[in-house]
Amino acid sequence: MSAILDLAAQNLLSPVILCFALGLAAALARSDLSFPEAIAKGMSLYLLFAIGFKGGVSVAAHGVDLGLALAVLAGITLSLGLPFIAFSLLRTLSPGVSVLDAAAVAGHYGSISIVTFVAMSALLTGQGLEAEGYMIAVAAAMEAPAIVAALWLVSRKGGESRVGGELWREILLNGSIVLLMGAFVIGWVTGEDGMVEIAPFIVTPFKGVLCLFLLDMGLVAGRGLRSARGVITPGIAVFGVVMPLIGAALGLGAGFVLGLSTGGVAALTALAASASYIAVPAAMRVALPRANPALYLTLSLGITFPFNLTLGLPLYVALARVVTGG
Amino acid sequence: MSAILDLAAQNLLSPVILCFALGLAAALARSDLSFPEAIAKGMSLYLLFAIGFKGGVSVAAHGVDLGLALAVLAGITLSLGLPFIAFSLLRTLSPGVSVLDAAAVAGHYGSISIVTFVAMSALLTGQGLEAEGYMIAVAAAMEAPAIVAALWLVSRKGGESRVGGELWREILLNGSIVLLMGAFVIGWVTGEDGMVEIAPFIVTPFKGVLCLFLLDMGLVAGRGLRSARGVITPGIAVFGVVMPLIGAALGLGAGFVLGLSTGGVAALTALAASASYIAVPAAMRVALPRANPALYLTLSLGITFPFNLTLGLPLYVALARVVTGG
Amino acid sequence: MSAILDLAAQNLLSPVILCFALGLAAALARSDLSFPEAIAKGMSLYLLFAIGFKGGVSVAAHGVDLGLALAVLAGITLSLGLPFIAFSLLRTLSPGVSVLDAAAVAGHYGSISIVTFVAMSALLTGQGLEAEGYMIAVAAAMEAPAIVAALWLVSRKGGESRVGGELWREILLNGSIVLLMGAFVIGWVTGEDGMVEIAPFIVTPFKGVLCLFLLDMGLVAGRGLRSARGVITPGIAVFGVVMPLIGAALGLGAGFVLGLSTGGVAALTALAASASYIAVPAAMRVALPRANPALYLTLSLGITFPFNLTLGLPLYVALARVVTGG
Amino acid sequence: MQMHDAKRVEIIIEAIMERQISTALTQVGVTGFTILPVLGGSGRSGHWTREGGVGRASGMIAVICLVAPPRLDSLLKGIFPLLDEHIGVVSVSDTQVLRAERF
Amino acid sequence: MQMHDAKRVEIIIEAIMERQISTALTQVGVTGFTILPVLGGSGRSGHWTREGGVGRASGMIAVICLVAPPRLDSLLKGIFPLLDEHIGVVSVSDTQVLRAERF
Amino acid sequence: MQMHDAKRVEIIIEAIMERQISTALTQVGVTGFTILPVLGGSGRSGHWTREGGVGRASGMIAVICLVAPPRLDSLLKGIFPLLDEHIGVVSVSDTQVLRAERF
Ligand SMILES: Nc1ncnc2c1ncn2[C@@H]1O[C@H](COP(=O)(O)O)[C@@H](O)[C@H]1O
Ligand SMILES: Nc1ncnc2c1ncn2[C@@H]1O[C@H](COP(=O)(O)O)[C@@H](O)[C@H]1O
Ligand SMILES: Nc1ncnc2c1ncn2[C@@H]1O[C@H](COP(=O)(O)O)[C@@H](O)[C@H]1O
Ligand code: NA
Ligand code: NA
Ligand code: NA
Repeated sequence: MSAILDLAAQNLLSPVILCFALGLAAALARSDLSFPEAIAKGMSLYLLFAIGFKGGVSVAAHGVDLGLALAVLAGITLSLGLPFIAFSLLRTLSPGVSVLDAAAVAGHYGSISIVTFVAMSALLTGQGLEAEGYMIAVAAAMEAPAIVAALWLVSRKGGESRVGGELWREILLNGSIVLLMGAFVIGWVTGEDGMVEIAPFIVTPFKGVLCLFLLDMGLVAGRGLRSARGVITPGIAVFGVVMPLIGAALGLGAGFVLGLSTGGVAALTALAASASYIAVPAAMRVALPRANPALYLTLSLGITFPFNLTLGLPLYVALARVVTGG
Repeated sequence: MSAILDLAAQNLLSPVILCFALGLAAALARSDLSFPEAIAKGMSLYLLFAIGFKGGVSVAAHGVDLGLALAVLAGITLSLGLPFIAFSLLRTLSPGVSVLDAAAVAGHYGSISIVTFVAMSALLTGQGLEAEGYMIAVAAAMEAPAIVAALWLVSRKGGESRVGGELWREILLNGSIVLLMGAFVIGWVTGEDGMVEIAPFIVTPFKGVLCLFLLDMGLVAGRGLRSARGVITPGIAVFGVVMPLIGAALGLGAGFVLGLSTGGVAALTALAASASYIAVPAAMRVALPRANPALYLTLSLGITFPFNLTLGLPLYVALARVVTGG
Repeated sequence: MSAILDLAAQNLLSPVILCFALGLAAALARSDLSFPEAIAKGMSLYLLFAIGFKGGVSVAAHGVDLGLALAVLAGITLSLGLPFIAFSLLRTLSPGVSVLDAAAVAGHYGSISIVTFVAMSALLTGQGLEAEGYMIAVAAAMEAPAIVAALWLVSRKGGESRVGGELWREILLNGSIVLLMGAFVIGWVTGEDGMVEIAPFIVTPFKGVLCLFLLDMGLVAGRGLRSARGVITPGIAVFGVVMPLIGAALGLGAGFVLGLSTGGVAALTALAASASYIAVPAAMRVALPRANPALYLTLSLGITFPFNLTLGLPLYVALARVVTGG
Repeated sequence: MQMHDAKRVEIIIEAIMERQISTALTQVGVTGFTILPVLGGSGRSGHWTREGGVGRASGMIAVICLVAPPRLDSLLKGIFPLLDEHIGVVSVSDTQVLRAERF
Repeated sequence: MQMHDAKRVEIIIEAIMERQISTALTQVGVTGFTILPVLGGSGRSGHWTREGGVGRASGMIAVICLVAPPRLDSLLKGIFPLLDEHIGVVSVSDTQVLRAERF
Repeated sequence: MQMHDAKRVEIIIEAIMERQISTALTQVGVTGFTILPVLGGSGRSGHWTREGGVGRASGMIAVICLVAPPRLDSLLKGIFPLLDEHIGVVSVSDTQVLRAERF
């Protein structure tokens, strides 16, 4: 227990988390501190490229076995299944939420937040626990299935969604998935040699960039919280904290069954616990335009993301240690 | 004397200053070289974050004593007092300048230019003279009081300024102050451990980023000079060079009285000598919209900033060495 | 022969080239992956600054002799002469192309692509073959003469071009030339000392930035190819591959005659083989607004650039090794 | 200078709809339009700003479309389905253009 | 398609005034507006450009506001104090909108 | 509030022409204009977008110019030579401004 608290305190006092807190506080205090949109996008492209490349290099180093395929399969299953749990839970905790809105939210919780994954990787590296390199592929594979589940939930309840070629393009050729997987493949192909060439760009300054990026995420989350105060009822807020814990429990179980390393179990737990705020919102605007974006964005970015970042991640690491005995 | 000239030559031939000169020359020759606004803002966010964080880490390392509080107090006093000197001096040197314009200019010279401070830090590091880490806090504390003094000058002369909640928010929750102080606190809290994590991002490449940023500043200053030629009379130009020297003298004295290190005295001298071109102009547009921005921006960015950067800084270091015997 | 193939394979599997391929593939598959314009410009400013500075430092280290002047002269001659060859070749291979369009294209092939030069430098560094530092000056000198040749071609054929002060400013004070040459001079003046200060910014992460930049170039090239499919006939496409080989042959010969090092010969070959897609297109929009930008941009960025990057560069290195016995 | 009557249609719509709106316009024969970036705004769904954001789910664009008056109706019919479902506003103003044959 | 008369107000004003103008508009009951970035311009105070700049003291924005005609007057009265003191221009054009109840 | 008739000229033209258009406007005595960035568009020369691009050869801007009606003709004559050669469109709308003496 005291180990968990230690890790939690250490996590809370890391520059990365403090930067997020600074952004959040500045936005809530209505400071005009802000990052240009282009800089925010540039940092996110950098992070996706770096994390994808590193994953690929690690797969090149450790070789690929059945584990990759099984882990991807497990990820897809979680992504498809979690929305059903999320849908029921949200409708139970806050019956006023419409079917459409609940389905849209559910899609977010089946899918993943790549920044949460990145923060978990940084935490694990600090602990000397590296996840399997192919967890990047698992992350990419978990992005989209949840969207399918959400649309199925809507149509089952007689709702209408605008599914067409445009939506599938949006989902599958989504810039962040393409960049993440593309960098993963490049890292895999070029291996350690490629890494030596570009490590001073993608490895050494990585954590510093992550700090600035999380500062910006704090600003965006804070602005969202401020303008969406009316939308979040207590029931909805509870959902934003309980749902990641449910996702975490299932991710933890899956990781254990798959026999992943301690780091791998923690990473899969974080993926299952996290909620999307880039890919799924964009898909939902196309597929379910009548669903309320203030609801799903505030829940995912304003409540679940900060919860995971601060308390969730150290808890998931501790649990992963327990189940793997690591 | 020859030591001063040596240092001045060394400063003038450093990449940082040559980059500024390149930008200035390119703009005056009407080259279309330009940086996107988002990149310029991104670089300034980086510099603020890096310099704030480093200051905080240094305070964590050296502990905090009465020195910090006294230095902050001295900074506030300088910031409040300098505008009165600047106001009288400008009205004497160029009697045609209106009360409103003179007060607006005065506010700029009481406040500080963080980039001048950063350039001074880079120069000091090269000389093996580090300023006290808490000089960052002094810099932040000197930003705002000058604005109050300027508004008081206007109202004393029967002028009208638009002071309201919006203005105080503009002044106190100003993005650059929040980022600088936020990073300072984070650096303080995380200390040397935090530094190790992000030094490859905020320390190693710092000087290179500063070069590109000053290149852009040169472009902006050159464009300003070109379009504001009519505004700057000889009297006004003289003010742009004499006022920083007066500020420097007072800063030097204050630093000496406080018993700061050689680097600390030099840094406080540079702060007092520098004029704001980010925070105060923005506050003046809100509070004194009828004051002429071409006047205060050209003076501060087109005359005083280049003067300090090229000749002022090495002079201030030399003077600090003399008074501290360092 | 097998050495050439080895080098080609090694080049094709380098992160830099794979990133370009990823961008190309993503754009052709109509993914929405994209870089903000400001980020793309920021990266190109970084690359120009870094490459110019490094060239200057290298000149400072090795001293300057007649070689520089002769190489610059050779570069200017190539830049002036190549457009005439390009003009005739294009009109022969594709007689339907108008005089105006052919002249505009010709101007591009006399001038150079700085990114091709940068990619060549990266390849050479990997082979332990550094080009002479002053090749940067040669590159800068080759940018503009080709534009003059193109305009002369138009007027000789009775066409009309809009030549005026604005055009000359566009050509000579062009932002990329000013930055490249400015950084070169700063590198020369500050030499090894300057390099030590900013190497962690302009040297260590260089290749990583180049990767991201080429990813973006791949996206832009792919979008261009997709939207300009109608413009490129087989004859025109053949020109896009044959013309760089002709340029390469002449560059190779010139480098041999000048007695450059192996790396220098390879660099000059790459310069002659490459086609402009920044400076010349901009000048052509001013001087020959009725020429079709889809033609020259697609040829230069969509065909010749990828050809040089993937197959051309290793071939040119191999040829340079053969002629210099290096 | 000879000017011709035309309509200036200004569509402020979610950025994510860029491709669909351009497809819809092309389908009704409108191939000329210009897209302006939007920094922020306010509407029934509250204030928003583009600053710092990464996702494409928030953020809007302004599409400006100059058309000959007879083509206005088919243009509006073409884009109406998108507008109905999505956040955004449309306004149509009278204007004048040079070289009518282009529009 | 049923269109309704409306006014299109275009306010070009200093970027630093963004918050104040939005407060002023909200106070007179206008909650719908869109903010476009401005790259540069020229006026009695000379040429300027946003390129390379860091501060918020220079730089302008364009605020576009579609309102029902009866609300135009209170809108103009609400923003006039800001315009009077600050650099900028306002223009008002007739336009037509779908779904009048929104404006 | 006293409003005055004016013309709103909107010129969508290649970014590379920014300097020339501003010179041309100044030469015919028009010193007030505002330049908006353009993200992308479509016309007879196809679709284009500014994303990821580095060069200044592609990319457009929108120049907005409010003028008193009597000055419209000389404005159009001044910019016509540029428009004729370059890609772009111009539209002129009736509008109303405060403080007519400025335009
Ligand atoms: N009356 C209006 N005038 C101009 N823009 C508007 C207006 N109403 C809404 N908008 C724009 O459309 C967006 C969405 O509006 P809404 O659907 O009302 O939330 C806002 O954020 C504004 O950018
Ligand atoms: N006649 C005009 N048409 C369009 N924009 C204008 C006009 N006059 C001024 N502006 C804009 O308002 C800004 C300030 O104008 P001024 O107050 O005249 O210096 C200029 O930089 C332009 O962006
Ligand atoms: N009818 C139109 N309405 C609005 N913008 C247009 C129109 N036609 C052309 N444009 C703009 O002008 C650019 C060049 O048009 P074009 O010369 O027809 O290729 C396009 O990319 C658009 O940005
Ligand atoms: Na999840
Ligand atoms: Na000062
Ligand atoms: Na060439």
